[in-house]
Amino acid sequence: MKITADSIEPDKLRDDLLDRGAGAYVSFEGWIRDHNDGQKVQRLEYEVYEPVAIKEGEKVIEEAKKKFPLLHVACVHRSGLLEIGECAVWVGVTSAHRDEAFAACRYIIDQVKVRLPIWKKEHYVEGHSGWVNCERCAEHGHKHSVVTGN
Amino acid sequence: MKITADSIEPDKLRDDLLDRGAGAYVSFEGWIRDHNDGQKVQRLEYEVYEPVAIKEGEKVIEEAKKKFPLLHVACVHRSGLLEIGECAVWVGVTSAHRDEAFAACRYIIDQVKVRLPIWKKEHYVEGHSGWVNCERCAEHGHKHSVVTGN
Amino acid sequence: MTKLIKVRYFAGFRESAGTDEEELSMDVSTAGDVFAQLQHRHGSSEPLGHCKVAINDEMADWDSSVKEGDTVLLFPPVAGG
Amino acid sequence: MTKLIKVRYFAGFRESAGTDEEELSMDVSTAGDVFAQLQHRHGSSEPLGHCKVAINDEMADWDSSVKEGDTVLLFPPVAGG
Repeated sequence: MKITADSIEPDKLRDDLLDRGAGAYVSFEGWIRDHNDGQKVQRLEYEVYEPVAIKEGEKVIEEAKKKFPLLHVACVHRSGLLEIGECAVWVGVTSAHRDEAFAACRYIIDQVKVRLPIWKKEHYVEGHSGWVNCERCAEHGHKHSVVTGN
Repeated sequence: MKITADSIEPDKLRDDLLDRGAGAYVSFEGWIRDHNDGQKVQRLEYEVYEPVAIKEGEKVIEEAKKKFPLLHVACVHRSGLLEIGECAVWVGVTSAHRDEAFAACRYIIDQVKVRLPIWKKEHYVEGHSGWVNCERCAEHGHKHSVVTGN
Repeated sequence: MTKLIKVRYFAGFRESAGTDEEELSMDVSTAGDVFAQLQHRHGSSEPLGHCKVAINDEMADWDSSVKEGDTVLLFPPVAGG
Repeated sequence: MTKLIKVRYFAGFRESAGTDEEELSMDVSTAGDVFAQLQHRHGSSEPLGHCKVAINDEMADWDSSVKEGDTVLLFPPVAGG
Protein backbone atom coordinates (compact mmCIF):
# COMPACT_ATOMS: atom_id res chain seq x y z
CA MET A 1 0.00 0.00 0.00
CA LYS A 2 1.42 3.33 -1.05
CA ILE A 3 0.17 6.90 -0.75
CA THR A 4 1.70 9.36 -3.20
CA ALA A 5 1.45 13.02 -4.09
CA ASP A 6 2.87 12.25 -7.56
CA SER A 7 1.11 10.99 -10.68
CA ILE A 8 0.25 7.30 -10.64
CA GLU A 9 1.93 5.41 -13.50
CA PRO A 10 -0.08 2.22 -14.03
CA ASP A 11 2.27 0.74 -16.63
CA LYS A 12 5.24 0.82 -14.23
CA LEU A 13 3.17 -0.51 -11.34
CA ARG A 14 1.92 -3.33 -13.56
CA ASP A 15 5.45 -4.42 -14.40
CA ASP A 16 6.18 -5.05 -10.71
CA LEU A 17 3.48 -7.74 -10.73
CA LEU A 18 4.85 -9.79 -13.64
CA ASP A 19 5.23 -13.48 -12.78
CA ARG A 20 5.90 -16.57 -14.88
CA GLY A 21 3.16 -18.38 -12.97
CA ALA A 22 0.55 -15.68 -13.58
CA GLY A 23 -2.21 -16.30 -16.11
CA ALA A 24 -4.38 -13.35 -15.16
CA TYR A 25 -3.81 -9.69 -14.39
CA VAL A 26 -6.73 -7.48 -13.38
CA SER A 27 -6.34 -3.79 -12.66
CA PHE A 28 -8.71 -1.12 -11.45
CA GLU A 29 -8.16 2.61 -11.77
CA GLY A 30 -10.32 5.31 -10.26
CA TRP A 31 -10.24 8.43 -12.41
CA ILE A 32 -11.41 11.95 -11.60
CA ARG A 33 -14.77 12.41 -13.37
CA ASP A 34 -15.93 15.80 -14.60
CA HIS A 35 -19.25 15.37 -12.80
CA ASN A 36 -20.72 13.88 -9.64
CA ASP A 37 -24.31 13.78 -8.50
CA GLY A 38 -25.32 16.15 -11.27
CA GLN A 39 -22.69 18.77 -10.41
CA LYS A 40 -19.83 19.76 -12.73
CA VAL A 41 -16.54 19.04 -11.01
CA GLN A 42 -13.44 21.12 -11.73
CA ARG A 43 -10.88 19.34 -9.57
CA LEU A 44 -10.63 17.17 -6.49
CA GLU A 45 -8.60 17.45 -3.34
CA TYR A 46 -7.64 14.30 -1.43
CA GLU A 47 -6.78 14.48 2.22
CA VAL A 48 -5.08 11.31 3.43
CA TYR A 49 -4.02 10.49 6.94
CA GLU A 50 -1.05 8.42 5.89
CA PRO A 51 0.00 6.51 9.04
CA VAL A 52 -3.41 4.87 9.38
CA ALA A 53 -4.22 4.74 5.64
CA ILE A 54 -1.09 2.68 4.97
CA LYS A 55 -1.68 0.32 7.92
CA GLU A 56 -5.33 -0.19 6.99
CA GLY A 57 -4.46 -0.64 3.29
CA GLU A 58 -1.91 -3.33 4.16
CA LYS A 59 -4.57 -5.04 6.25
CA VAL A 60 -6.96 -5.05 3.27
CA ILE A 61 -4.26 -6.53 1.03
CA GLU A 62 -3.48 -9.24 3.59
CA GLU A 63 -7.19 -10.08 3.82
CA ALA A 64 -7.38 -10.39 0.01
CA LYS A 65 -4.36 -12.72 0.00
CA LYS A 66 -6.02 -14.92 2.61
CA LYS A 67 -9.33 -15.03 0.78
CA PHE A 68 -7.95 -15.70 -2.70
CA PRO A 69 -4.92 -17.59 -4.11
CA LEU A 70 -3.01 -14.57 -5.47
CA LEU A 71 0.50 -14.11 -6.72
CA HIS A 72 1.00 -10.36 -6.37
CA VAL A 73 -1.09 -7.43 -5.21
CA ALA A 74 -0.46 -3.71 -5.03
CA CYS A 75 -2.46 -0.58 -4.36
CA VAL A 76 -1.53 3.09 -4.69
CA HIS A 77 -3.67 6.07 -3.69
CA ARG A 78 -3.06 9.72 -4.53
CA SER A 79 -3.12 12.61 -2.12
CA GLY A 80 -3.43 16.34 -2.81
CA LEU A 81 -5.03 18.21 -5.67
CA LEU A 82 -6.10 16.21 -8.76
CA GLU A 83 -7.39 17.39 -12.10
CA ILE A 84 -10.13 15.80 -14.23
CA GLY A 85 -8.88 12.61 -15.88
CA GLU A 86 -6.12 11.93 -13.37
CA CYS A 87 -5.82 8.54 -11.71
CA ALA A 88 -6.72 8.76 -8.00
CA VAL A 89 -6.32 5.11 -7.10
CA TRP A 90 -4.83 2.04 -8.75
CA VAL A 91 -5.21 -1.63 -7.75
CA GLY A 92 -3.37 -4.44 -9.55
CA VAL A 93 -3.63 -8.17 -8.93
CA THR A 94 -2.06 -11.22 -10.55
CA SER A 95 -2.99 -14.86 -10.09
CA ALA A 96 -2.91 -18.15 -11.96
CA HIS A 97 -6.57 -17.87 -13.03
CA ARG A 98 -8.91 -14.95 -13.64
CA ASP A 99 -11.68 -15.74 -11.13
CA GLU A 100 -9.56 -14.83 -8.14
CA ALA A 101 -7.89 -11.86 -9.86
CA PHE A 102 -11.27 -10.23 -10.56
CA ALA A 103 -12.64 -11.05 -7.10
CA ALA A 104 -9.56 -9.80 -5.24
CA CYS A 105 -9.26 -6.59 -7.25
CA ARG A 106 -12.89 -5.83 -6.53
CA TYR A 107 -12.53 -6.70 -2.84
CA ILE A 108 -9.54 -4.41 -2.44
CA ILE A 109 -11.02 -1.33 -4.09
CA ASP A 110 -14.32 -1.77 -2.22
CA GLN A 111 -12.55 -1.98 1.14
CA VAL A 112 -10.10 0.82 0.38
CA LYS A 113 -12.99 3.13 -0.42
CA VAL A 114 -14.80 2.57 2.86
CA ARG A 115 -12.02 1.85 5.37
CA LEU A 116 -9.02 4.06 4.70
CA PRO A 117 -8.89 7.54 6.28
CA ILE A 118 -9.10 9.37 2.96
CA TRP A 119 -11.43 12.27 2.22
CA LYS A 120 -12.14 14.08 -0.98
CA LYS A 121 -13.33 17.60 -1.45
CA GLU A 122 -14.91 18.34 -4.80
CA HIS A 123 -14.35 21.78 -6.25
CA TYR A 124 -17.25 22.57 -8.56
CA VAL A 125 -17.21 24.59 -11.76
CA GLU A 126 -19.80 26.90 -10.16
CA GLY A 127 -17.22 27.90 -7.54
CA HIS A 128 -18.27 26.17 -4.35
CA SER A 129 -16.83 22.97 -2.93
CA GLY A 130 -17.83 20.13 -0.65
CA TRP A 131 -16.53 17.07 1.16
CA VAL A 132 -17.84 13.91 -0.43
CA ASN A 133 -19.34 11.54 2.04
CA CYS A 134 -18.67 7.83 1.99
CA GLU A 135 -20.44 5.55 -0.45
CA ARG A 136 -22.20 3.62 2.29
CA CYS A 137 -23.52 6.82 3.87
CA ALA A 138 -24.70 7.90 0.44
CA GLU A 139 -26.93 4.83 0.34
CA HIS A 140 -28.72 6.31 3.33
CA GLY A 141 -29.51 9.44 1.34
CA HIS A 142 -26.79 11.41 3.09
CA LYS A 143 -24.40 12.66 0.51
CA HIS A 144 -22.77 16.07 0.49
CA SER A 145 -21.90 18.46 3.23
CA VAL A 146 -21.36 21.41 0.94
CA VAL A 147 -19.16 24.24 2.12
CA THR A 148 -19.77 27.35 0.06
CA GLY A 149 -17.30 29.98 -1.02
CA ASN A 150 -14.09 27.96 -1.40
CA MET B 1 -11.90 -6.06 -31.59
CA LYS B 2 -8.42 -6.50 -32.94
CA ILE B 3 -6.29 -9.54 -33.68
CA THR B 4 -2.56 -8.92 -33.81
CA ALA B 5 0.65 -10.85 -34.36
CA ASP B 6 2.61 -8.09 -32.55
CA SER B 7 3.13 -7.55 -28.82
CA ILE B 8 0.14 -6.12 -26.97
CA GLU B 9 0.95 -2.77 -25.32
CA PRO B 10 -1.63 -2.27 -22.54
CA ASP B 11 -0.50 1.26 -21.66
CA LYS B 12 -1.14 2.53 -25.20
CA LEU B 13 -4.45 0.70 -25.45
CA ARG B 14 -5.51 2.18 -22.09
CA ASP B 15 -4.86 5.71 -23.31
CA ASP B 16 -7.42 5.27 -26.09
CA LEU B 17 -10.11 4.79 -23.43
CA LEU B 18 -9.49 8.02 -21.51
CA ASP B 19 -12.65 10.06 -21.00
CA ARG B 20 -13.46 13.07 -18.82
CA GLY B 21 -16.70 11.36 -17.80
CA ALA B 22 -15.02 8.12 -16.75
CA GLY B 23 -14.63 7.35 -13.07
CA ALA B 24 -13.61 3.73 -13.46
CA TYR B 25 -11.20 1.80 -15.67
CA VAL B 26 -10.95 -1.97 -15.39
CA SER B 27 -8.55 -4.02 -17.47
CA PHE B 28 -7.93 -7.73 -17.82
CA GLU B 29 -4.83 -9.30 -19.28
CA GLY B 30 -4.34 -12.98 -19.98
CA TRP B 31 -0.66 -13.89 -19.67
CA ILE B 32 1.14 -17.04 -20.78
CA ARG B 33 1.70 -19.13 -17.66
CA ASP B 34 4.67 -21.47 -17.31
CA HIS B 35 2.37 -24.33 -16.36
CA ASN B 36 -1.06 -25.75 -17.12
CA ASP B 37 -2.79 -28.78 -15.66
CA GLY B 38 0.41 -29.88 -13.97
CA GLN B 39 2.52 -29.68 -17.14
CA LYS B 40 5.41 -27.27 -17.65
CA VAL B 41 4.70 -25.05 -20.63
CA GLN B 42 7.50 -23.67 -22.78
CA ARG B 43 5.51 -21.55 -25.20
CA LEU B 44 2.05 -21.26 -26.73
CA GLU B 45 0.84 -21.07 -30.28
CA TYR B 46 -2.40 -19.28 -31.05
CA GLU B 47 -4.31 -20.06 -34.20
CA VAL B 48 -6.98 -17.44 -34.93
CA TYR B 49 -9.48 -17.49 -37.75
CA GLU B 50 -9.58 -13.73 -38.09
CA PRO B 51 -12.66 -13.02 -40.24
CA VAL B 52 -14.99 -14.73 -37.79
CA ALA B 53 -12.98 -13.90 -34.61
CA ILE B 54 -13.28 -10.18 -35.34
CA LYS B 55 -16.99 -10.36 -36.20
CA GLU B 56 -17.76 -12.42 -33.09
CA GLY B 57 -15.58 -10.20 -30.89
CA GLU B 58 -17.44 -7.10 -32.10
CA LYS B 59 -20.70 -8.86 -31.29
CA VAL B 60 -19.50 -9.55 -27.73
CA ILE B 61 -18.50 -5.90 -27.31
CA GLU B 62 -21.89 -4.72 -28.56
CA GLU B 63 -23.62 -7.07 -26.14
CA ALA B 64 -21.56 -5.66 -23.25
CA LYS B 65 -22.48 -2.11 -24.27
CA LYS B 66 -26.16 -3.04 -24.27
CA LYS B 67 -25.98 -4.78 -20.89
CA PHE B 68 -23.95 -2.09 -19.08
CA PRO B 69 -23.69 1.72 -19.29
CA LEU B 70 -20.13 1.92 -20.63
CA LEU B 71 -18.09 4.73 -22.09
CA HIS B 72 -15.39 2.84 -24.01
CA VAL B 73 -14.47 -0.78 -24.58
CA ALA B 74 -11.67 -2.47 -26.45
CA CYS B 75 -10.29 -5.96 -26.81
CA VAL B 76 -7.12 -7.23 -28.50
CA HIS B 77 -6.08 -10.86 -28.95
CA ARG B 78 -2.70 -12.16 -30.06
CA SER B 79 -2.06 -14.72 -32.77
CA GLY B 80 1.05 -16.79 -33.44
CA LEU B 81 3.80 -18.00 -31.14
CA LEU B 82 3.93 -16.54 -27.61
CA GLU B 83 6.55 -16.96 -24.91
CA ILE B 84 5.96 -17.30 -21.14
CA GLY B 85 4.92 -13.98 -19.61
CA GLU B 86 3.60 -12.47 -22.83
CA CYS B 87 0.14 -10.94 -22.93
CA ALA B 88 -2.23 -13.07 -25.03
CA VAL B 89 -5.39 -11.03 -24.59
CA TRP B 90 -6.26 -7.60 -23.23
CA VAL B 91 -9.69 -6.19 -22.37
CA GLY B 92 -10.18 -2.58 -21.23
CA VAL B 93 -13.41 -0.90 -20.15
CA THR B 94 -14.25 2.58 -18.88
CA SER B 95 -17.49 3.77 -17.29
CA ALA B 96 -18.75 6.36 -14.83
CA HIS B 97 -18.84 3.88 -11.93
CA ARG B 98 -16.90 0.73 -11.12
CA ASP B 99 -19.75 -1.80 -10.89
CA GLU B 100 -20.38 -1.82 -14.61
CA ALA B 101 -16.67 -1.64 -15.52
CA PHE B 102 -15.91 -4.81 -13.54
CA ALA B 103 -19.01 -6.61 -14.81
CA ALA B 104 -18.43 -5.70 -18.46
CA CYS B 105 -14.73 -6.57 -18.41
CA ARG B 106 -15.56 -9.95 -16.94
CA TYR B 107 -18.38 -10.53 -19.43
CA ILE B 108 -16.15 -9.75 -22.39
CA ILE B 109 -13.24 -11.99 -21.44
CA ASP B 110 -15.59 -14.87 -20.54
CA GLN B 111 -17.37 -14.64 -23.90
CA VAL B 112 -14.18 -14.13 -25.91
CA LYS B 113 -12.73 -17.29 -24.41
CA VAL B 114 -15.64 -19.51 -25.36
CA ARG B 115 -17.00 -17.96 -28.57
CA LEU B 116 -14.16 -16.73 -30.75
CA PRO B 117 -12.53 -19.18 -33.20
CA ILE B 118 -9.17 -19.18 -31.43
CA TRP B 119 -7.18 -22.25 -30.53
CA LYS B 120 -4.03 -22.64 -28.52
CA LYS B 121 -1.43 -25.34 -28.73
CA GLU B 122 0.77 -25.71 -25.70
CA HIS B 123 4.36 -26.71 -26.27
CA TYR B 124 5.61 -28.47 -23.16
CA VAL B 125 9.10 -28.43 -21.69
CA GLU B 126 9.14 -32.23 -22.06
CA GLY B 127 8.96 -31.85 -25.84
CA HIS B 128 5.42 -32.80 -26.79
CA SER B 129 2.54 -30.44 -27.50
CA GLY B 130 -1.23 -30.39 -27.43
CA TRP B 131 -4.27 -28.38 -28.38
CA VAL B 132 -5.97 -26.97 -25.33
CA ASN B 133 -9.66 -27.64 -25.25
CA CYS B 134 -12.21 -25.05 -24.31
CA GLU B 135 -12.88 -24.17 -20.68
CA ARG B 136 -16.47 -25.34 -20.82
CA CYS B 137 -15.44 -28.70 -22.25
CA ALA B 138 -12.82 -28.91 -19.51
CA GLU B 139 -15.62 -28.78 -16.96
CA HIS B 140 -16.88 -32.01 -18.47
CA GLY B 141 -13.55 -33.66 -17.75
CA HIS B 142 -12.43 -33.37 -21.37
CA LYS B 143 -9.25 -31.37 -21.48
CA HIS B 144 -6.28 -32.13 -23.70
CA SER B 145 -5.97 -33.83 -27.02
CA VAL B 146 -2.23 -34.26 -26.81
CA VAL B 147 -0.27 -34.67 -30.02
CA THR B 148 3.15 -36.12 -29.33
CA GLY B 149 6.44 -35.40 -31.04
CA ASN B 150 6.06 -31.71 -31.95
CA MET C 1 -29.38 -34.42 -52.74
CA THR C 2 -25.71 -34.18 -53.56
CA LYS C 3 -24.08 -30.74 -53.29
CA LEU C 4 -20.63 -29.41 -53.89
CA ILE C 5 -19.42 -28.10 -50.51
CA LYS C 6 -16.11 -26.54 -49.53
CA VAL C 7 -15.03 -27.56 -46.04
CA ARG C 8 -12.35 -25.79 -44.00
CA TYR C 9 -10.60 -27.34 -41.01
CA PHE C 10 -8.95 -25.59 -38.07
CA ALA C 11 -6.46 -26.54 -35.36
CA GLY C 12 -6.90 -30.18 -34.31
CA PHE C 13 -9.37 -30.84 -37.13
CA ARG C 14 -6.81 -29.73 -39.69
CA GLU C 15 -4.35 -32.17 -38.17
CA SER C 16 -6.73 -35.12 -38.23
CA ALA C 17 -7.99 -34.27 -41.73
CA GLY C 18 -4.41 -33.80 -42.94
CA THR C 19 -5.50 -30.73 -44.95
CA ASP C 20 -6.89 -27.29 -44.21
CA GLU C 21 -9.58 -27.41 -46.85
CA GLU C 22 -11.23 -29.73 -49.35
CA GLU C 23 -14.08 -29.61 -51.81
CA LEU C 24 -16.50 -32.47 -51.45
CA SER C 25 -19.63 -33.70 -53.10
CA MET C 26 -21.89 -34.49 -50.18
CA ASP C 27 -25.44 -35.68 -49.62
CA VAL C 28 -26.25 -33.35 -46.71
CA SER C 29 -28.94 -30.89 -45.69
CA THR C 30 -27.51 -29.33 -42.49
CA ALA C 31 -24.13 -28.31 -41.06
CA GLY C 32 -24.58 -31.14 -38.57
CA ASP C 33 -24.78 -33.64 -41.44
CA VAL C 34 -21.46 -32.31 -42.78
CA PHE C 35 -19.87 -32.74 -39.34
CA ALA C 36 -21.19 -36.26 -38.91
CA GLN C 37 -20.00 -37.48 -42.31
CA LEU C 38 -16.55 -35.94 -41.94
CA GLN C 39 -16.12 -37.18 -38.39
CA HIS C 40 -16.59 -40.66 -39.78
CA ARG C 41 -14.27 -39.98 -42.73
CA HIS C 42 -11.45 -38.52 -40.61
CA GLY C 43 -11.89 -40.72 -37.55
CA SER C 44 -12.24 -37.77 -35.16
CA SER C 45 -13.95 -38.41 -31.83
CA GLU C 46 -14.64 -34.82 -30.80
CA PRO C 47 -18.31 -34.59 -29.73
CA LEU C 48 -20.36 -32.18 -31.85
CA GLY C 49 -21.52 -30.39 -28.70
CA HIS C 50 -17.98 -29.13 -28.03
CA CYS C 51 -17.49 -27.82 -31.55
CA LYS C 52 -18.78 -24.85 -33.52
CA VAL C 53 -19.55 -24.19 -37.14
CA ALA C 54 -19.60 -21.22 -39.47
CA ILE C 55 -21.03 -21.04 -42.98
CA ASN C 56 -19.47 -18.53 -45.38
CA ASP C 57 -17.73 -16.77 -42.46
CA GLU C 58 -20.91 -16.37 -40.39
CA MET C 59 -21.38 -18.33 -37.18
CA ALA C 60 -24.13 -20.89 -37.72
CA ASP C 61 -25.99 -23.63 -35.87
CA TRP C 62 -25.63 -27.34 -36.46
CA ASP C 63 -29.14 -27.40 -37.91
CA SER C 64 -28.47 -24.50 -40.31
CA SER C 65 -29.05 -25.68 -43.85
CA VAL C 66 -26.14 -26.01 -46.25
CA LYS C 67 -26.52 -25.28 -49.91
CA GLU C 68 -24.52 -25.88 -53.09
CA GLY C 69 -21.35 -23.81 -53.09
CA ASP C 70 -21.30 -23.02 -49.37
CA THR C 71 -18.07 -22.99 -47.41
CA VAL C 72 -18.50 -24.83 -44.12
CA LEU C 73 -15.93 -24.03 -41.42
CA LEU C 74 -15.48 -26.69 -38.77
CA PHE C 75 -14.21 -25.34 -35.46
CA PRO C 76 -12.92 -27.77 -32.84
CA PRO C 77 -13.32 -26.67 -29.18
CA VAL C 78 -12.10 -23.07 -28.93
CA ALA C 79 -9.72 -21.83 -26.22
CA GLY C 80 -9.00 -18.14 -26.55
CA GLY C 81 -7.22 -16.01 -23.97
CA MET D 1 -12.51 10.76 35.84
CA THR D 2 -10.89 13.66 34.04
CA LYS D 3 -8.09 12.83 31.61
CA LEU D 4 -5.81 14.86 29.41
CA ILE D 5 -6.61 13.77 25.83
CA LYS D 6 -5.19 14.98 22.54
CA VAL D 7 -7.83 15.09 19.81
CA ARG D 8 -7.07 15.32 16.08
CA TYR D 9 -9.62 16.40 13.49
CA PHE D 10 -9.69 15.59 9.79
CA ALA D 11 -11.43 16.96 6.69
CA GLY D 12 -14.88 18.33 7.56
CA PHE D 13 -14.27 17.87 11.28
CA ARG D 14 -11.21 20.09 11.09
CA GLU D 15 -13.32 22.73 9.38
CA SER D 16 -16.09 22.66 11.98
CA ALA D 17 -13.61 22.53 14.88
CA GLY D 18 -11.57 25.34 13.35
CA THR D 19 -8.36 23.54 14.30
CA ASP D 20 -6.62 20.29 13.41
CA GLU D 21 -5.78 19.32 16.95
CA GLU D 22 -6.37 20.32 20.55
CA GLU D 23 -5.52 19.05 24.00
CA LEU D 24 -8.50 18.73 26.27
CA SER D 25 -9.20 17.73 29.80
CA MET D 26 -12.21 15.43 29.44
CA ASP D 27 -14.34 13.28 31.66
CA VAL D 28 -14.64 10.30 29.29
CA SER D 29 -14.15 6.56 29.36
CA THR D 30 -14.60 5.56 25.68
CA ALA D 31 -13.85 6.97 22.25
CA GLY D 32 -17.61 7.34 21.79
CA ASP D 33 -17.72 9.64 24.83
CA VAL D 34 -15.05 11.84 23.21
CA PHE D 35 -17.07 11.99 20.00
CA ALA D 36 -20.31 12.87 21.82
CA GLN D 37 -18.79 15.66 23.89
CA LEU D 38 -16.98 17.22 20.93
CA GLN D 39 -19.97 16.93 18.62
CA HIS D 40 -21.82 19.07 21.15
CA ARG D 41 -18.90 21.48 21.51
CA HIS D 42 -18.39 21.96 17.77
CA GLY D 43 -22.01 21.76 16.72
CA SER D 44 -21.40 18.97 14.18
CA SER D 45 -24.39 16.86 13.16
CA GLU D 46 -22.55 13.93 11.57
CA PRO D 47 -23.99 10.69 13.02
CA LEU D 48 -21.43 8.59 14.89
CA GLY D 49 -22.35 5.57 12.75
CA HIS D 50 -20.91 7.26 9.65
CA CYS D 51 -17.63 8.14 11.33
CA LYS D 52 -14.54 6.22 12.41
CA VAL D 53 -12.02 6.60 15.18
CA ALA D 54 -8.38 5.72 15.77
CA ILE D 55 -6.45 5.85 19.02
CA ASN D 56 -2.70 6.44 18.82
CA ASP D 57 -2.75 5.68 15.07
CA GLU D 58 -4.56 2.35 15.44
CA MET D 59 -8.12 1.95 14.20
CA ALA D 60 -10.42 1.56 17.22
CA ASP D 61 -14.08 1.05 18.07
CA TRP D 62 -16.36 3.63 19.61
CA ASP D 63 -16.44 1.59 22.81
CA SER D 64 -12.64 1.33 23.01
CA SER D 65 -11.47 2.86 26.27
CA VAL D 66 -9.46 6.06 26.28
CA LYS D 67 -6.74 6.69 28.80
CA GLU D 68 -4.72 9.69 29.98
CA GLY D 69 -2.32 10.86 27.28
CA ASP D 70 -4.05 9.08 24.36
CA THR D 71 -4.39 10.74 20.98
CA VAL D 72 -7.91 10.28 19.64
CA LEU D 73 -8.29 10.75 15.87
CA LEU D 74 -11.79 11.61 14.71
CA PHE D 75 -12.50 10.59 11.13
CA PRO D 76 -15.59 11.96 9.37
CA PRO D 77 -17.14 9.72 6.68
CA VAL D 78 -14.31 8.49 4.44
CA ALA D 79 -14.45 8.57 0.64
CA GLY D 80 -11.32 7.15 -0.92
CA GLY D 81 -10.88 6.32 -4.60
